[in-house]
Amino acid sequence: MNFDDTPEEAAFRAKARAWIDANAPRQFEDELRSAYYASLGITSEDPIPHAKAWQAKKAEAGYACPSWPKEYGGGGMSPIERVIWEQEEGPYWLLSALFMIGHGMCGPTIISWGDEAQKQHYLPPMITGEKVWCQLFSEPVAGSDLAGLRTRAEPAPDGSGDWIVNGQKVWTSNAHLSDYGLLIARTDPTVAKHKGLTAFLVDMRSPGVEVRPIRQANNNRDFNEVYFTDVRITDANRLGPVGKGWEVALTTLMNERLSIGSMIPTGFPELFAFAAGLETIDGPAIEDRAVRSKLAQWAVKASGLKYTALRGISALSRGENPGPENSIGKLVAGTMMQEIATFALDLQGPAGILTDKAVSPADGWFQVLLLRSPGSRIEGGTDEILRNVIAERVLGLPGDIRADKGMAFNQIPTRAS
Amino acid sequence: MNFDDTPEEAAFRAKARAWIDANAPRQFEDELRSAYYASLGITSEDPIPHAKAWQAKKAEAGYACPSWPKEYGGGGMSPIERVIWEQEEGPYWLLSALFMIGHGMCGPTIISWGDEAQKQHYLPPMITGEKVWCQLFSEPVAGSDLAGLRTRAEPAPDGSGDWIVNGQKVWTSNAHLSDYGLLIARTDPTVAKHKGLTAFLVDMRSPGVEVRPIRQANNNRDFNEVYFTDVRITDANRLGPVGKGWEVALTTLMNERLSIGSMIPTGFPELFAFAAGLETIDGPAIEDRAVRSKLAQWAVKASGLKYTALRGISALSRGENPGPENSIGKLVAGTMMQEIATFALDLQGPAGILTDKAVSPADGWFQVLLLRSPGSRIEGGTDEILRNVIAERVLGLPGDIRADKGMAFNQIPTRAS
Amino acid sequence: MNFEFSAEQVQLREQVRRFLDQHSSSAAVRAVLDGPPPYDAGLWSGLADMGLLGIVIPEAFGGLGLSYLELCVVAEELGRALAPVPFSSSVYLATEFLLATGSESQKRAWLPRMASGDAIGCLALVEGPGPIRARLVKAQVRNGRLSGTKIPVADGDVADFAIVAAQASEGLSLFLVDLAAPGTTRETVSTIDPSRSHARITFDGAVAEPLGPAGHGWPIIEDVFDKAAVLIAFEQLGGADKALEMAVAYARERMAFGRPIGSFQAIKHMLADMYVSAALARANCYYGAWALSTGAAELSQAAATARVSATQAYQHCAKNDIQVHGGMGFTWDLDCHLHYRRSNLLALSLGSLSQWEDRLVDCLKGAVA
Amino acid sequence: MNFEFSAEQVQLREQVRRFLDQHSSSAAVRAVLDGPPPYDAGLWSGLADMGLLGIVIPEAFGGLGLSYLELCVVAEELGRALAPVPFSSSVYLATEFLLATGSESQKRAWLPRMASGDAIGCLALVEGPGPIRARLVKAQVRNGRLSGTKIPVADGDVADFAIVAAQASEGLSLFLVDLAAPGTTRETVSTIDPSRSHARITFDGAVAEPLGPAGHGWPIIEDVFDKAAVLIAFEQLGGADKALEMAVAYARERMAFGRPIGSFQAIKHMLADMYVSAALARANCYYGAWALSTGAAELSQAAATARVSATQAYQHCAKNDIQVHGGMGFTWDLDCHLHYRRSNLLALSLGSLSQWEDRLVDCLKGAVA
Repeated sequence: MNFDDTPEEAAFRAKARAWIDANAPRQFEDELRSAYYASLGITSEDPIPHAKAWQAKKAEAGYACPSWPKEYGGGGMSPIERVIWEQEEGPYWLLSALFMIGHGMCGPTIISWGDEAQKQHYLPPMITGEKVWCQLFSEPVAGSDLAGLRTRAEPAPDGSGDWIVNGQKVWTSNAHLSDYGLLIARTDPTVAKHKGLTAFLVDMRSPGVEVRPIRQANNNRDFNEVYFTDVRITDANRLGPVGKGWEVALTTLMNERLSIGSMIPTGFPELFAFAAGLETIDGPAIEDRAVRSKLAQWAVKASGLKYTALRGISALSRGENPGPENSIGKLVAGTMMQEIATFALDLQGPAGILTDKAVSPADGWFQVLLLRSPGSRIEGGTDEILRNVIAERVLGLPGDIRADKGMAFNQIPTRAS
Repeated sequence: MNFDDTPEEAAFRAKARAWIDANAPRQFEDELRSAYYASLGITSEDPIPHAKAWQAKKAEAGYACPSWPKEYGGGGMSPIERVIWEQEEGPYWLLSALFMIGHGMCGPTIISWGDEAQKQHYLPPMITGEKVWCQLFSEPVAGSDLAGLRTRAEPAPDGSGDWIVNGQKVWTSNAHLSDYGLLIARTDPTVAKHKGLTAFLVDMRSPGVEVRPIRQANNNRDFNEVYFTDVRITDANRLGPVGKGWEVALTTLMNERLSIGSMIPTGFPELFAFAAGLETIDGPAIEDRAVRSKLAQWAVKASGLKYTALRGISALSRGENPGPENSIGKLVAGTMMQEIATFALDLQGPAGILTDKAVSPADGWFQVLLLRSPGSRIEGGTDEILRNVIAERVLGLPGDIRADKGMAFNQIPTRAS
Repeated sequence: MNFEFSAEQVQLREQVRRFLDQHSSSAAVRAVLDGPPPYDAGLWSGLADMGLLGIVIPEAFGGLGLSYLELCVVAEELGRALAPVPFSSSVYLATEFLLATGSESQKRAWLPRMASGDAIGCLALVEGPGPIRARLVKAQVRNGRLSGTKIPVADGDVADFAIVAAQASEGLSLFLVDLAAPGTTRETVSTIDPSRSHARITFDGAVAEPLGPAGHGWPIIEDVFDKAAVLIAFEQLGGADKALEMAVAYARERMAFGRPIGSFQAIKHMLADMYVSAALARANCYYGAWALSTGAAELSQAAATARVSATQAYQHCAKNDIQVHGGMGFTWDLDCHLHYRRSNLLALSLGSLSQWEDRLVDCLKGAVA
Repeated sequence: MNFEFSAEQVQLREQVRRFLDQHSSSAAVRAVLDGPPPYDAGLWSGLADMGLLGIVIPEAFGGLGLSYLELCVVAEELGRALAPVPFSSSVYLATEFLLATGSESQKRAWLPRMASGDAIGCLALVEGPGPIRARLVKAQVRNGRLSGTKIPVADGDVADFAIVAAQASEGLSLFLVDLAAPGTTRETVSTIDPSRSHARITFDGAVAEPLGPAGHGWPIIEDVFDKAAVLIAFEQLGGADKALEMAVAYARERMAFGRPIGSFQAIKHMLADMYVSAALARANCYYGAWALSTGAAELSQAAATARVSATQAYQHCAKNDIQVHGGMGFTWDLDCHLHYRRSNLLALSLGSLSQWEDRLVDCLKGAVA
């Protein structure tokens, strides 16, 4: 049991570090380090050109998409090299937020399911950052029950073999910045819900695609609704067989869980630093035993998450796949984030309600966290879905009883009786 | 909003208090006040004769079974008088623990479902404490799913109209001290599980009834298994119609919930007193802010339970029935009791493991609580069942999907597939 | 014994609820949340017309002279409706300070105007981060002139006068300051809940009229805070109940996997736990209401109990209301976040949860000793 | 980087598990829980035969001279199997005190006998209720004679010698006391977990041999406790995992309402949460194992982290193991209560959770500063 690099790993780390030292946009380092959760990292300037420039530079040097095949422009690294690369990239990793959906989810899905033409066409510009991707899965009526989605793809009446798509997607990150999207649509409503789906690669500039930002509860607009009105997709852009859309989606979701680098923050290091520096009228906050007890509780959770991730990396380096055990990261961190934000405000007293950076304690960091955190318990799988995943896939417990089991999709009740 | 008695209530209270002053077995007052949870109250002497003597005395004066009809020997009091009586009876109430199943559950069920002969035969000696009752519902395979019980009652082959009972009950409090039991048995396994049950009044001294104490996890033996082997019950001792056993059981369970006096302890007053008196090397425990925060959290729960109960009494005094809202009492207290016991031991440090009264802090009270408390989250409805009750009956949420809905009882799967 | 509101009080509740359904709708709350108006002036004058601004103000000063129980009923409804008005500042705080320690002429000057809605009062106490403590007040009054900065001041931008806590030569004292007079600068500050307006007020030689005996500010603040804690606990209770109701309604309607999501135990039990915390908070609030209305010696204990219980119930119900609503719950368009914001705002008004926990244990210690 | 046990260590685990399945069965644990023997002597000599009592004892003193990683592996298995033997007292504590500060002759006198299972050591530190603090030790040594009362002393009734903390003229010091010698009275005391024996030991002029430099008792205790905390955390981890496995197995088998109870979300999610706490504890235990085996500077922090995490995971899993089993879980016959008892016993060995939380925050402060 050790945290040391092997000689090969150490050599790789040194090379990566030297390259980053020489090439990273150092002017943004501080800003990236103190960025808020779920932001594109920098706000002092338009982040998009800088994100694209950094991605292109990495691609040129072979550091973009570290674990993807070299033939499409990926890094061809071993899993452990990828982890070392991510560790070294450090704060600059945030500049990749724009590409996260493409690199973390769409790309691996194309690698698994795409034909050679699709891979050659779509992967290289995804890797270089030239093209940005989004994922068109969730719908207003299909969240946790993703397979219940209603967006339809029907054969074009002109017999061309093209598909005509109508429907609405929601919670699409970066849709307004995207060139392409990975879409799941229903091609057969008369069979069981998981059986009638098909995946497509869609050009977001196609006629009939309309993107509208969603105003979130925290007043940000990081997500979109995407409306499809008679959008035409050629059959060459179908991903995988007709009727296999659910299997394609599972590949995407599994890759979402596998992206180890994307651990969501807990807020604990920030809380600890805040409490450690806070002088109250009764002395330093960190000497208050009630504060200490809470800090200790969160400390062991944060530490547990950190070393669970290291165990996952160990598994990678042994050539094993980390399993759905990784679901615990989001489950624990999501809840912690909200509790920590609430507690930080409590520590601040009545002034904890202030959100202006200028007057709010800790520059309003915890207030942003408080308002953002409810989303973290929902996006990418609610707490409840994650507990089901852990119970069923890790512990082997039976699935929920399925009220819609075996029913044709168009027979499933859509209203409470 | 006031806690004051009306003049009539005040007069009743004064009368009750005077009678108790004159008649209660004062020699046990201290012992009853410091009794452990789920005990018969006194251990310095055999509690049974004292329990029976106090009950008989109350019955003579019209204070036994306060709200039951006078014609059977009950008190005939209004609901609010009953509450006043219970408040005044105070610690002596614990002497009734032996009769709780009879008075709280079996008696009201007989009042609702019994014919006149049954009422006249069974109620008076139940009220005077001459006869002790138990409730024969739970079975090894039928706990939360009570309607899944398997004890069979079949018509006697001799055509007498009698019933022959075979099967096993479990978790029967006081079965070894009981004269009679209220039994639910399956009289028809070919219909849906709720439909094939029938209730009986059974003489616990009948041939074929065997009572075996259960050794509990805390090494006490407060409960029993009861085995029935060809036990004969006359049809005159059938309670309610054949096939209506489930409805009879619901009456019993509703009365269980209604017995307001039977609030389970939380351990909070004892913890507060312990913490308030505990000097640690860092000063009084109660000045430790971590301790204070926990005490405050439990204080508001204990207070909430207390005033929720008072709201229930208010409803009674207005002639309304308290609803299943009362389920929150057991749900909250059960969990609290376990948390409080764990925390009290933590406060005691390494010596918190000691159970000898002579050397254990606070006379080992919290150690007894720790070992007893897991049962409190299970008996009389698990935490999970209580949350279902609250969700469905108070909040009107849909029931769980029933895998066995409409199935004949003997078709319901009994093994995981 | 009666531990419920009377039939008349229940009738008052229904009347207020009908009025607020109409005048403190989601749209009305959002107009303040999103827009320039710092509060809903129409709603404010409607409440005044119903006499609700002067419930406990004696009739001699233009009020209704009713009991605190009626005020509790109204508070619960205001919390439920997220009413975007300076009610708590003017009614629970400024009014109470005047009633507790105002001179006859001060009462005459302000109470009738407050009851009629013509004047709004606020409390200027806090001066930035930290607990609420006498020693943390740095503002001072010398020769009748006040200097110092108060932030945040609820409704400080819209109030006509402020009750100001400041150090005088005799110690912490209270003053009544006309906010329209010279020497006062105020600016709106942004908070986690913009549906309730807050300000920073800088006093630079503002005329400060003594309120109550000099040097006795702190015990008066504690007394008023006990009362206000019960009243705000009722607002929190109303909010908790509403958030629970929203979540229950959604769980019964929203379908997933071919069935209402409320049929899944994960959701059912979450809602059951929300109900439990709201029910315990209700019982504790009633305890507070009883103590408040009868002037019981245990008011401090009852207030702290109600405060801690209701603060947590509202935060619990509001955050899980979002969770039950899933992605929809995290949109601006649904009202879930309004309660989430309000629950966290109210949790800090009158001081943090930790501070009230501390106070509660002090009270319990006193009761045992 | 490698953050898992090696193949050899995994093999050791399998070997130990097979052995314990046979020799530390439920029946064996219950024989100690219920019966007169204070520990399972057969199991003890079996462990000795496998060399497990001397894993970290240098070969020169009769041990295997392996690393702490092997000891962590064994500890986890012992915790899982609820092994009713004085392993923690003799191996994690007495052995470590000797290794840390024993003289060459003390090591020679005791370590070989401990490795072979012929001698059992224990730690006599605690003197009744309260936290573990140097100042709370009242026992004293004057002129080489020890007086005082220690309670509870884990395995104090079966040990051959005790490491005793006592006040000397130089301050808190450690002594080695032969428990068979005159001046020592011991009696078994009952605890929440009778499957592990505890005693009260009264010393009245017992001969006390100095162990390590006089007056330096406290820092040595702290160092040994850091190590023992990691090892006991592995025992807790093993127990937590076993309780979780029992609960999962039961939830898959037990039918109610025509389906396995594990298909109800209330049960599924309870089990998922148990898994989460056990998984986090495992990661933290590995962190502790790494720090212990490499002698890392952050051993104190890692030990406190592992300790707090594993204590709570075991308590959490053991209590909910009973809950999942329902009424059956509360019977003596099922093993659920064995883990419930042990989880609460281990939570207090080495000091309370609160004390370890405090220590953890001190370490984190130090790491930041």
